[in-house]
Amino acid sequence: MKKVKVFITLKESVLDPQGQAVKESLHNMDYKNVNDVRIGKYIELEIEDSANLHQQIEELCDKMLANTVIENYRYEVLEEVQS
Amino acid sequence: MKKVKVFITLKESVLDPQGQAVKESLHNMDYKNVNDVRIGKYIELEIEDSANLHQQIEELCDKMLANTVIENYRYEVLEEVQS
Amino acid sequence: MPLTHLEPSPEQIEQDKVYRKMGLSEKEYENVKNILGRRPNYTETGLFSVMWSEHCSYKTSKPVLKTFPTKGKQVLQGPGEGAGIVDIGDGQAVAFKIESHNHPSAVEPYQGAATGVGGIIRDVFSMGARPIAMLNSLRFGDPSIPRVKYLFEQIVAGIAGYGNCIGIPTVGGEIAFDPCYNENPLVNAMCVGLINHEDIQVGQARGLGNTVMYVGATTGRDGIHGATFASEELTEDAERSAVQVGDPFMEKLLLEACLELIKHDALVGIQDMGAAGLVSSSSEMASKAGMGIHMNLDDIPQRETNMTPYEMMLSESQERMLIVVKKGREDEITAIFEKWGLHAVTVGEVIEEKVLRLEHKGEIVAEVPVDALAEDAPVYHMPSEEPAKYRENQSMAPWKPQVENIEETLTQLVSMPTIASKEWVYRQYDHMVQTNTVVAPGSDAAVVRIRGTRKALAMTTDCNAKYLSLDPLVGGQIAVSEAARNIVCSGGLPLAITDCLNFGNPEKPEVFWEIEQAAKGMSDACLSLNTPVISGNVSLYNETNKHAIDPTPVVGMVGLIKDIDHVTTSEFKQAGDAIYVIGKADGSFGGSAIQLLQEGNAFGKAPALDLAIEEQRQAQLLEAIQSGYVQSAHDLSDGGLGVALAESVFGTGLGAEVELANDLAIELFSETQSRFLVSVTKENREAFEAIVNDAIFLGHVTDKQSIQFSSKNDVVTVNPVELEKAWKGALTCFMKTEN
Amino acid sequence: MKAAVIVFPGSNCDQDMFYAIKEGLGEEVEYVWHTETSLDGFDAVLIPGGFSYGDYLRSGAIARFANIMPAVIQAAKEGKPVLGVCNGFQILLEAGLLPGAMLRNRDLKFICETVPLKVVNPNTQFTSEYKQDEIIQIPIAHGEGNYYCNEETLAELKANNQIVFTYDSQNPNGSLADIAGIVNKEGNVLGMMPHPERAADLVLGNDDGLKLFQSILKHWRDYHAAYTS
Ligand SMILES: Nc1ncnc2c1ncn2[C@@H]1O[C@H](COP(=O)(O)OP(=O)(O)O)[C@@H](O)[C@H]1O
Ligand SMILES: [Mg+2]
Repeated sequence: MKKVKVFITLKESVLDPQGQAVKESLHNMDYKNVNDVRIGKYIELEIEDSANLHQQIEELCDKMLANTVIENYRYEVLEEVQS
Repeated sequence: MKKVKVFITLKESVLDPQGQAVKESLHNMDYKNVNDVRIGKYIELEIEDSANLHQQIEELCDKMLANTVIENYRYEVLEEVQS
Repeated sequence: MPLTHLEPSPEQIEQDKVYRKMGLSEKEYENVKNILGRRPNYTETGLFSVMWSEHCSYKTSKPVLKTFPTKGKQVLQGPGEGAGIVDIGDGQAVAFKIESHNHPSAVEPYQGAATGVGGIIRDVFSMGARPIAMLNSLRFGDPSIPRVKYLFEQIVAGIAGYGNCIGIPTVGGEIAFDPCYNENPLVNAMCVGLINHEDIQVGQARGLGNTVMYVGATTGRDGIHGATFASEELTEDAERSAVQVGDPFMEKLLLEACLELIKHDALVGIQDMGAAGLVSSSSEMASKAGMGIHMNLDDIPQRETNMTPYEMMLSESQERMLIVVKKGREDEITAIFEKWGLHAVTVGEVIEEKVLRLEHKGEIVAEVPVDALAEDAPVYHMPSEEPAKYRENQSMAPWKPQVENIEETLTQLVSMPTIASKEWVYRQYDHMVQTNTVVAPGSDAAVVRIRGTRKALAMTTDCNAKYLSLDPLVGGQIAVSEAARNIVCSGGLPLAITDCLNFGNPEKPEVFWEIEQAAKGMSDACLSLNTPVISGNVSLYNETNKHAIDPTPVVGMVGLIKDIDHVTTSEFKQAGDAIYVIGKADGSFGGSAIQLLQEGNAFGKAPALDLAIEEQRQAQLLEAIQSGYVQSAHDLSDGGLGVALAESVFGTGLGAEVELANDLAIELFSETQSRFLVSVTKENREAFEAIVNDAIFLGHVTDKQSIQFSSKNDVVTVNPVELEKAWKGALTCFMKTEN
Repeated sequence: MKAAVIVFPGSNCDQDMFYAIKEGLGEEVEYVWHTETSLDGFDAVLIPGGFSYGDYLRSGAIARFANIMPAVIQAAKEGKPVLGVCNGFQILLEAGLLPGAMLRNRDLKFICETVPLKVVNPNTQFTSEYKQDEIIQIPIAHGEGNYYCNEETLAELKANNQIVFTYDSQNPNGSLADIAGIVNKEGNVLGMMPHPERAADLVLGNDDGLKLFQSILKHWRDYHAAYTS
């Protein structure tokens, strides 16, 4: 069993309304030194190991977890977890 | 200028309906080897460095980015970014 | 390995008074020992503590609730089941109930409000009714306080998040702001459902040997002891583990599956797992049927590992139902749920002995009489005492406002958060889904048509707690009367009410007195207006730092509109129509909006109410509406005639010219009860006047954008466009300003 | 004409769509459960609004993998009219039947209200009963209706006249170029955030959406007449 961490972020070119809003309220709360906020998703998967694990993860991300029209993703495969 | 990555996850004991629904549909799509899915947030901040950077980040997370009643957070401070 | 060995033994529970922490008093613990004839173990102590909490047992409020009138020709199901049901003819009926989720919302506003909505929806569909509308009654503190703003924003978002997703329109409600709710917001959600008489279900575990099944979300450690938590005052370190997360998607599946299940003849009983989860649903179903239940906890679908019987039984995980089905028919039931992607599992059976027997890993871990948990929970008669504050208020000389500038005062009134437009809120609610919403939020009552008939339902929630803070008896009468006025103004005949009694700590004699008085007032009004109480909920201990909220018994009312053509809204329709007010202003200002505006707090006597007059005027107005004589109707509530007139003009592009008999400040701002603002076409004036005795002709709707008030010595003109801007923008403005 | 209303777990405007066809239009209509695999015998495919799969992950992200979706794609290829409203639009985007993606509303709040729309392209099989630039009042009810696509796609949408509806006077959600609804290049797949099915019954005070369904019917009749004569 592997633990996989997937990070999904909006592409640079896409406006992030949520990040914008958070940034603005941080500014209003006097955290003026926060220059940029981008909000994405963080997904943890537990997945049984297989020969083509990486291929499978990419398939999952491309097809379902991320919308590649607007999002990029990155992932890390972690240590074995006990099942 | 520092880049900060914040990972926000639901506490263990808190139900994750999103993760549940995604897991179920992955199973229906024949990705039966995905055993668990938990969905959280991934936030990237650009923040001007300061002496009490860590304290500030924690304050930000506690007050605004995470809902500590149901969520945990973790963060990493990354290399200098050009502003 | 079971973790029960970590739990205190029965002896330790007694010695260390562990039961106290769980909320049982010394006497109650002794009582439990007597019932069992032995010391209860940890699980059993937990079962009793939640079932005997105020939230589940109504132990202090029961004597008061018994005084409510609950009978009537129209009532098919009174209090005691998931929701009450009233007849609306043609074999159809309407099921409704209101419920509070105040404490959870104070801790985690989004999820607290969302799960409140989820819970009340389950109450309605577990009766077999299809939910057709939601309402919500909310109270917040001073909106300029950042925490209050946060609570407001998140609670509204939570209600929207759940209701929108599940696809039930949120069609109405009310919101008031007052500092007494600063730390203790009120979140009362009401659900209205439609049902055919033959489909009415009750939560009973009948039939020896029948199978007990569990369906819906898995059980986790969330919300353990939520019911006890709801029965205590909020403290800083309030139990945070009580937070539950709602899953409206799961509930939508559960709803559709259960409504299919209702039609199945293998179904015996069904009940949702609300407060106190598995304990209350199983013991109540068994107790009502005069049977017992044996449950094997190993079969409970669990989300977390190593859960103990105590944790499983007390968990308040959301979106779960317990059902009883005929033995041997389980597969048919499973198949229905499978279609919706849900897994129904067998967890126990109905037994003859009237006990709840729990098995876990091959051992019997608890065995308690079901009646002791459910119907025979203790009942307390609390001492009550008239508070000094009440006597003081009663003896005060009447207060009168000083008004220099009518336009300015009116602008200030319509900008008060309690009176201002609630569009900022209901814009976030899908109020149109199901395409039956004839009158959307913004008028008096919301109106939802019944497809395939000429009928429609009018619904509203109301309570002016300021009046109750001065005089809970009269305030209670007014709350019911105001709800009925809103129904009548929409063209409906009031049918029945549901209520949510939000009060402070009932152990204080002054608070208990308020509860009694309010209930008495509500009962009086229900009897006069023929609107029995068919369901309700009690939320006590709404206190922080020893400060109780104003008594806030929220009334939810549903009325029947016989013919969709009778639907009436509050705004003026066309220039030239005659404007009437029903009832004279008498200068009542105790607890009025203008008093709050000018003095910052409420004092004096609450406005007087004559229930006979109330009943008569409502009946006459309804008759006039049903006869087709009425163009618009609006009840006078917060802010009096001035505000009502302005609201009737807003959004129409029209204006008004009215002539008033007395001093303008009294005419426009007094909150004399049992009054209505009505417009009537020229042709119908005579016919209208013939029906409505107390109608006073005031003037006309005009096509000029101005509102003109005149009296013997005054003519005042107000610009409705500016006024409307102030009214519409007030809440948005509050929410936008940063602190 | 016989229309299919596709029902996913979590769809909640399925009935509204059903009644718009059955009562508003007076035509035949059936629900088709997401587990079905064929749409044979249907002349039009309607994907209703709601929260399929709770809108979890992203709206429409899970529904696009439902068993019925290959049949929807097939129907689109065959040139049958496919209409996706609100969540239906989001599903069409996720399925790649229409270009672009949805972001959360500009002010991050769910919005339910009736808004003015401009009919920018009345020359589609969904809009032929409207006039060029006609302003119609149609309800919206969504939290993620902020349409986005890249510049090339937008240029293409414009060049091919694929933008069918835009928000008039005020853009409620921040969508690119005020886009409220678009068709595919072939013109037989329409996705729109506003709900025409909520504006198809005068009892509710508005039937501005009815012409959209009438357009579909008219196109179907003309097409049939051409084939049968
Ligand atoms: N929380 C809410 N949710 C939905 N609609 C609301 C809410 N609060 C107020 N409204 C709507 O705003 C309108 C005005 O409310 P209110 O001033 O309380 O009316 P009234 O005084 O006639 O009872 C009503 O249509 C009501 O349903
Ligand atoms: Mg009213």
